[in-house]
Amino acid sequence: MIKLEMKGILKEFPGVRALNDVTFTANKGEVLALLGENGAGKSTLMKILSGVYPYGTYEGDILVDGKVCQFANTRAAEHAGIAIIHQELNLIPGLSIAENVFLGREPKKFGTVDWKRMHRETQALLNRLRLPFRPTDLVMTLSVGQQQMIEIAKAISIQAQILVLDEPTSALTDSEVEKLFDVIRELRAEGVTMIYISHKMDEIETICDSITVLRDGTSVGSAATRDVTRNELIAMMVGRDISQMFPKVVSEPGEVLLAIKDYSVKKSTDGFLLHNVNLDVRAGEVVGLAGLMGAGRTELVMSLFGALGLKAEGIVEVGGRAVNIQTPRDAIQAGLALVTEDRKESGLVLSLSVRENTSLVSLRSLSSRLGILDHKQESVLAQRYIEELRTKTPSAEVNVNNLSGGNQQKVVLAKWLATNPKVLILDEPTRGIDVGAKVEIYQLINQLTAAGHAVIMISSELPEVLGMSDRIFVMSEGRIAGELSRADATQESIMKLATKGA
Amino acid sequence: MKTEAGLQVEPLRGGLNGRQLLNRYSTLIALAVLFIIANFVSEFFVQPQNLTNITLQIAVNGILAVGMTMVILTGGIDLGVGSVVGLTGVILGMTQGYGVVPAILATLVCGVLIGLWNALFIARFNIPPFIATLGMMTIARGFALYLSNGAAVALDENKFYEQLGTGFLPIHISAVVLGVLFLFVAFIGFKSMRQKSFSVDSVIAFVLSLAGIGLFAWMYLSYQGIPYLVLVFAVIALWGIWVLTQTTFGRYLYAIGGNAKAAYLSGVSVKKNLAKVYVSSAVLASIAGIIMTTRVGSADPNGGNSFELDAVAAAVIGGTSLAGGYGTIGGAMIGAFIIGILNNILILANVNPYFQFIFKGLIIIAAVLLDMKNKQQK
Amino acid sequence: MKTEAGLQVEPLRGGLNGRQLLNRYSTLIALAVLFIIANFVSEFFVQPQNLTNITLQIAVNGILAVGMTMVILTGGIDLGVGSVVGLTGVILGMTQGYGVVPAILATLVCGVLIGLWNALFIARFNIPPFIATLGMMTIARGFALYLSNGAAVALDENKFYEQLGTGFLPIHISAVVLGVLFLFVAFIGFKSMRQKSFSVDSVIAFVLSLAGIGLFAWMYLSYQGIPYLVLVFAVIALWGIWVLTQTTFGRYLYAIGGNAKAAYLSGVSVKKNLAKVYVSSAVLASIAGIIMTTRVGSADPNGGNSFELDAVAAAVIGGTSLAGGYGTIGGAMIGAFIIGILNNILILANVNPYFQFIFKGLIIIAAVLLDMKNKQQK
Amino acid sequence: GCGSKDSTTASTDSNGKKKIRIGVSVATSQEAVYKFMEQAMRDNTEKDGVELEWVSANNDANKQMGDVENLIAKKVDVIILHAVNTGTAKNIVKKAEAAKIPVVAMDRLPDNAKVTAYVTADSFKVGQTQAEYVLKQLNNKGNVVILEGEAGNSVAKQITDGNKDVIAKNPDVKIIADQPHQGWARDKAMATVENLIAKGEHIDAVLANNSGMAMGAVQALKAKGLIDKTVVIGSDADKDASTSIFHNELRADIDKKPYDLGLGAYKIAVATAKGEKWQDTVKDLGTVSSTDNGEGGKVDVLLTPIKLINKDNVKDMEQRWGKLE
Ligand SMILES: Nc1ncnc2c1ncn2[C@@H]1O[C@H](COP(=O)(O)OP(=O)(O)OP(=O)(O)O)[C@@H](O)[C@H]1O
Ligand SMILES: Nc1ncnc2c1ncn2[C@@H]1O[C@H](COP(=O)(O)OP(=O)(O)OP(=O)(O)O)[C@@H](O)[C@H]1O
Ligand SMILES: [Mg+2]
Ligand SMILES: [Mg+2]
Repeated sequence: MIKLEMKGILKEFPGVRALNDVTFTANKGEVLALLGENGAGKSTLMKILSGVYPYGTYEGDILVDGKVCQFANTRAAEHAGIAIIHQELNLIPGLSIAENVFLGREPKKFGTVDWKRMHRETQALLNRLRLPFRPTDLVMTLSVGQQQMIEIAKAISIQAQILVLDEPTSALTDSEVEKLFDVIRELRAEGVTMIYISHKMDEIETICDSITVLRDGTSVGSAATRDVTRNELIAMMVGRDISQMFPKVVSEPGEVLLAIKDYSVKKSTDGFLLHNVNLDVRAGEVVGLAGLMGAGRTELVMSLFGALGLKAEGIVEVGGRAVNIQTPRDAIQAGLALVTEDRKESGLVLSLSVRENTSLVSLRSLSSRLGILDHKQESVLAQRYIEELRTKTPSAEVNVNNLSGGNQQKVVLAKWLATNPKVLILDEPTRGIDVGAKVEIYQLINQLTAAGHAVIMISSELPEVLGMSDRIFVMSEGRIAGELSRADATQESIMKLATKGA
Repeated sequence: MKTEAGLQVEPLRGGLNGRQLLNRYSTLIALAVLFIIANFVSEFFVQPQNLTNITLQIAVNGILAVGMTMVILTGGIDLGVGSVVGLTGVILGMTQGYGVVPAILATLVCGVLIGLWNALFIARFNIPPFIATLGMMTIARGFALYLSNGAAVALDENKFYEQLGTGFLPIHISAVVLGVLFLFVAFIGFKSMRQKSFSVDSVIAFVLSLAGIGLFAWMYLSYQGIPYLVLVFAVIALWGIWVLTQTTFGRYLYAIGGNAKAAYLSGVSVKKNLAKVYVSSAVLASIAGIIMTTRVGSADPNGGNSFELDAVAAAVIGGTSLAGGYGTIGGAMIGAFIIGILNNILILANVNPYFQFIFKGLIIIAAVLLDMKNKQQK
Repeated sequence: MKTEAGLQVEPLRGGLNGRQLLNRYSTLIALAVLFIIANFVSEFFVQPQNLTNITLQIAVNGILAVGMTMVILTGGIDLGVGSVVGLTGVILGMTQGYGVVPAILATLVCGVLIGLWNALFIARFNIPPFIATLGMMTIARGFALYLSNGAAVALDENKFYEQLGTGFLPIHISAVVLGVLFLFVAFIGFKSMRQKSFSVDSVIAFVLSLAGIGLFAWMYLSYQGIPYLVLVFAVIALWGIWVLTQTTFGRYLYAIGGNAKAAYLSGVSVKKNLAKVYVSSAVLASIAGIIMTTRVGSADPNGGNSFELDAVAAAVIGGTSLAGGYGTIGGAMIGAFIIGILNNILILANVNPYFQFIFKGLIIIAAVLLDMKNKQQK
Repeated sequence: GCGSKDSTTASTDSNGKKKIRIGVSVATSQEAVYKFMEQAMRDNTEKDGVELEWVSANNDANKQMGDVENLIAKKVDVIILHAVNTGTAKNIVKKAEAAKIPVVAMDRLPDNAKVTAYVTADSFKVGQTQAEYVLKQLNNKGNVVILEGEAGNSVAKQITDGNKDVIAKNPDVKIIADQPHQGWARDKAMATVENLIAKGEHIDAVLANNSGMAMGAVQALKAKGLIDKTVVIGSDADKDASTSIFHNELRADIDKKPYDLGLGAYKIAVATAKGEKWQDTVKDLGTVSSTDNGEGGKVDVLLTPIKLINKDNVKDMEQRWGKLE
């Protein structure tokens, strides 16, 4: 039975046609995957469905249960039984979990907020999702993944007939993903129609019943999941064949470029954030850093980079020389580069152009000793990296805000490559990036190691860690739980170490 | 506003309650310290008469700070309130001939219109609040001067205005009111304690607020009772606390200030709520205008000059973040008291008037510094 | 600042140049419109003498707006500049006995110290700039009053101060200077055109700036030459443009205002650059203080009162975003001209002084509205 | 320079048949008294064929400089200058001088500047008169409070100096507080007096720099039931204050006769523009004398009388304010 139908959807933004005649249907009680490259128009389509772009700003029809719907705002879509979990977190950090879950729909008693009921219902939701929080906990005390779970709780609480999940797992741990899938299965059993957007093919195969693929704002095909192979899907998405997902080139490791010995960071008087970490990376080598979310991987690299703000003990050697890194500036001078986890929050200056972002770290070397910029050299640099990384942008002068996720990530990479670092640290470098761009980034990593750089790659996607690393360190609770060689590493062996002691 | 500090001191997970505690303390500690210093500075400080005076003197700033806190919570600012105090005072003075109720209504309507004007530009046309209300600051002052022709407008002999401005609620009624207030706050506090499942934080807040009311009771009852003007102020402050803690409107203000986009996507009507908050602020400024006019017995078209800065200072000293999303009316009231006590002791201590400027600037910085330090404490 | 508009109107990809164009135009259009209106309002307006006067009158605000723009670019604000103008004027007056150079040095040192003080609290202790500089506003005023004992300090007869404040560069030298400036701007503009590969945007900017210099040349050369004071202003404005477009420091200001965390992680020393920018702002305020003192011939301890608001208005009218990250000195200069011409025509048109307040408020809102509208044009 | 020649020719041209154009630059128009100065001039412009250019500097010396530049650019014949600050007007006068435009100083005499004439009610004298009245009421002993206007304002300073000049000669009179008030604000003045009362200070008299602050003091004293025991005196005698005197609350006030002051300045300006001797035209407005103004040399002064207003003669104010009730 057809629950939802979107017909001939056309949406234009000034200067771009984001959607051009998209049509798809979803049945009652089915999980439909929406696939497509970055910028294919998935989120835009879902924003139309959920009333973010109101009726009148797009062309085409939305049919729910065969009836045409014209939503004036998100509230109207909610009334029609449509809930959405947006790609970006949409929580208010200073409010409690309960307040966030019920934002805009607070239960009221005598015109005032009925706190008791709100907390009771939130607690019930939290129990259902098996989340160990209290309704009064502030959202800002939660990790990104935990916040994403709250978003899911919020969407569920609407008790929608149609639930859209736009990349819900990009910040979730495996166990959280499992919890989410359990919930999805329950909802499916209850007859809820779900639209699931993700760049992770494993997940799609696990949870989705059917698939619709978008390319350049057009729907290029639909199929039942069991009827298509992964390669067919990828070809449909990117318009070409990707023969090898992980084009790993194993090169001969050289000298040790980064060595960390007995590295510890105290959280407070009682506990350690990082405890006796020992780790080394050689030239031409990719070292994977695996672990569960909250294992301390980000803390480790941020601390190494002088950006954690907590005192560290231990020895750090870069290129054989002991260094004392207090600020990111020291780290950059020592030859480190860090591509942070969240490109929008800490990677890019969105108000600046591609050129200006590319040159930001190496600006000092692009200027005279008195700090006067050499604009020509700067432009050359930006242009060079646009070409080398094949960044899709109209020009170097475009605001970086206007690029798609994958291309933004390339700008971040360009920024760091321009410093010619000895050791490049990548924290979740492919989060939220489509398959095509992922492969390009993997190829880039290969080029780097071939040129004698050392790479540390943090990733929560085990296939990626397994596919790209020469050696893998597994972290658990701020310690190194073990080291695995490429040959020994399997999903099971990593998970075993990661959950050790947890 | 934007420094790298945010990086280094991300909130500890779970440890927040402890921090909040320290945080709430910090402003109270500042107040307590000032209180103690004031005690040493002058023996007259802790006398009921002087304490009553202080509450009279901060009433106007306190009322403005309630509105300002709400505005700042949304990430905005209202620089126009000082001029609005001046303008509405003049309007009260000029319409007094029509009777008390019409005059007060006219004044409040003027406040509503000003608020709507601000809201039009801020919510509808997305003009930065700083600019929209900066414009209003000049415009309202111009109207005040134009309407009054630059001259103060005296209030005619009128029992109501006189009582409102300078009268006291008779002692025994004051006692009853304070008693009721005590019970009310106890009730609200208890509800909030329960809501927060009796966290240390909430229990301390409960005890402190009851102690505070005790102090007020002592000072009013051993002098002449509660001034009517302070009564108005207290009602407004309680209204503000109620709005921010008990109504959806209040929640939405925090939500808009915390993340306007998220609030919008959650179906919160950002424009409508922004409009409401700027109207509230302007109406509170009109009430402040009425209060001030009845207190001094006449309306000065130049009155209220730079009051907006004191109101912002009160809010920020009280822990409200200028970036929006964080803050409480209770904090702002403590902030207003800090500023009021400071002004009071500088005069009690006969400080060189020029140094008073310097002290005031230093104290504002120090109070916020204390707050910041505590927020960063690990 | 925070409304949902951001959602609905995200910048177009690729279409940016068109938008930027409109954007840059919007303020210029406002200026042009004002210019034309002024022409109708009074026959005196386009006379060289009057135009020269306008440049004299906006010099102080223009200098402050250069510093203010830099500060706002980082997402901050400097509310202290008005008082600093007053204080540094007094310091110049009080140290004049030691000779011109020591006195000016003392004044500049005072500016540096004030800047460092602000930077200490803002960059080191993370106090919101609004509060830190609000404190400075009061503190500096207190010192100005204290040092001068509340009385104006007259400048003694002195050729240097007199020339600086009221003198003109002789016509023929003025002609040479304007010629050199023309060539310089042509050179810079050409470089920037080439850098932007001769986009329409850059060509228009090039033509307009040369036309602007032509206008200035006409007005100065057919009156008495360039006033020294305007020369100082022009040098500072050009310095500001140079810093923001040609130096790493300038670039870092944009980066810090755009995303302080990303800038920090990219090795930008946020604290150091913030310190630099607040020191720059305070030093520019001292220069403004010197300029103003020599212009009126004596230092008023109350001088500069509320100048900070005009400086912010100039910056924002000129397209600088109060949230940081966007803005140009050129825009701020146009903003300063709009305010200056407005004041000028209100007087030329004999507008009732009370209405002048109202007009001024309306124009500030209208100018920013125009800017916003254009930014949102689809 | 060559520019100033320009303007002289222009003004002589207009001198022949056209109207006389008088530029008036006042420090502020945000106080009622300045309105009367303006009124005095406006009442006569038609009769004399005079065109007024009125500008107000909002108490900003820098803006006043610009205002006067604009007046010069408009080629007025005479400028009446009500300086923001007596200390900060020298260059303004010089500017006018360079353009060969005579300047009549009104109420405030720019230090060391060469003005054509000076009309004043003499703020220093106002201060002295206030103090003399108060001392008489107190029998030359007691505690007095001075409520000063804006810190650093030259009028505030002169009145206060006048107060102190007289008080200093009476060792039994003690100034227990001398507090400036931002914006001459009455609510701030009220708070000051309240705080002093709470401090337990015995206040015998309050001398306020203007009527507004005096009314603030009255209000505070009234609330504490001390109004009958305290002598409060203000300056400007605005409507508010006159009414209060009528009701026996404010004890006295000083009328600076702003209308006469404005009229005096205006008549001098008209005479100057016509190239006539002004001394005779203003005989009935006050006394003509001269004063030494440092580098400015001798300056001719028209001293308009000031008048102490108290219960006995407050009825006289009704012609200005209408019925007092
Ligand atoms: N507000 C907007 N203004 C202008 N263009 C937009 C806007 N939002 C999206 N676009 C453009 O519309 C296209 C589709 O974007 P959309 O966010 O829907 O992609 P997506 O498929 O969700 O990509 P991703 O996988 O990276 O999330 C892109 O070209 C994008 O640049
Ligand atoms: N600023 C901080 N101060 C103190 N403790 C922190 C701070 N930030 C995080 N932590 C704690 O440190 C631990 C590791 O955090 P984090 O989740 O960033 O690790 P991670 O392994 O990088 O995980 P992810 O996969 O999410 O990047 C967690 O227990 C977290 O609660
Ligand atoms: Mg998307
Ligand atoms: Mg991490």
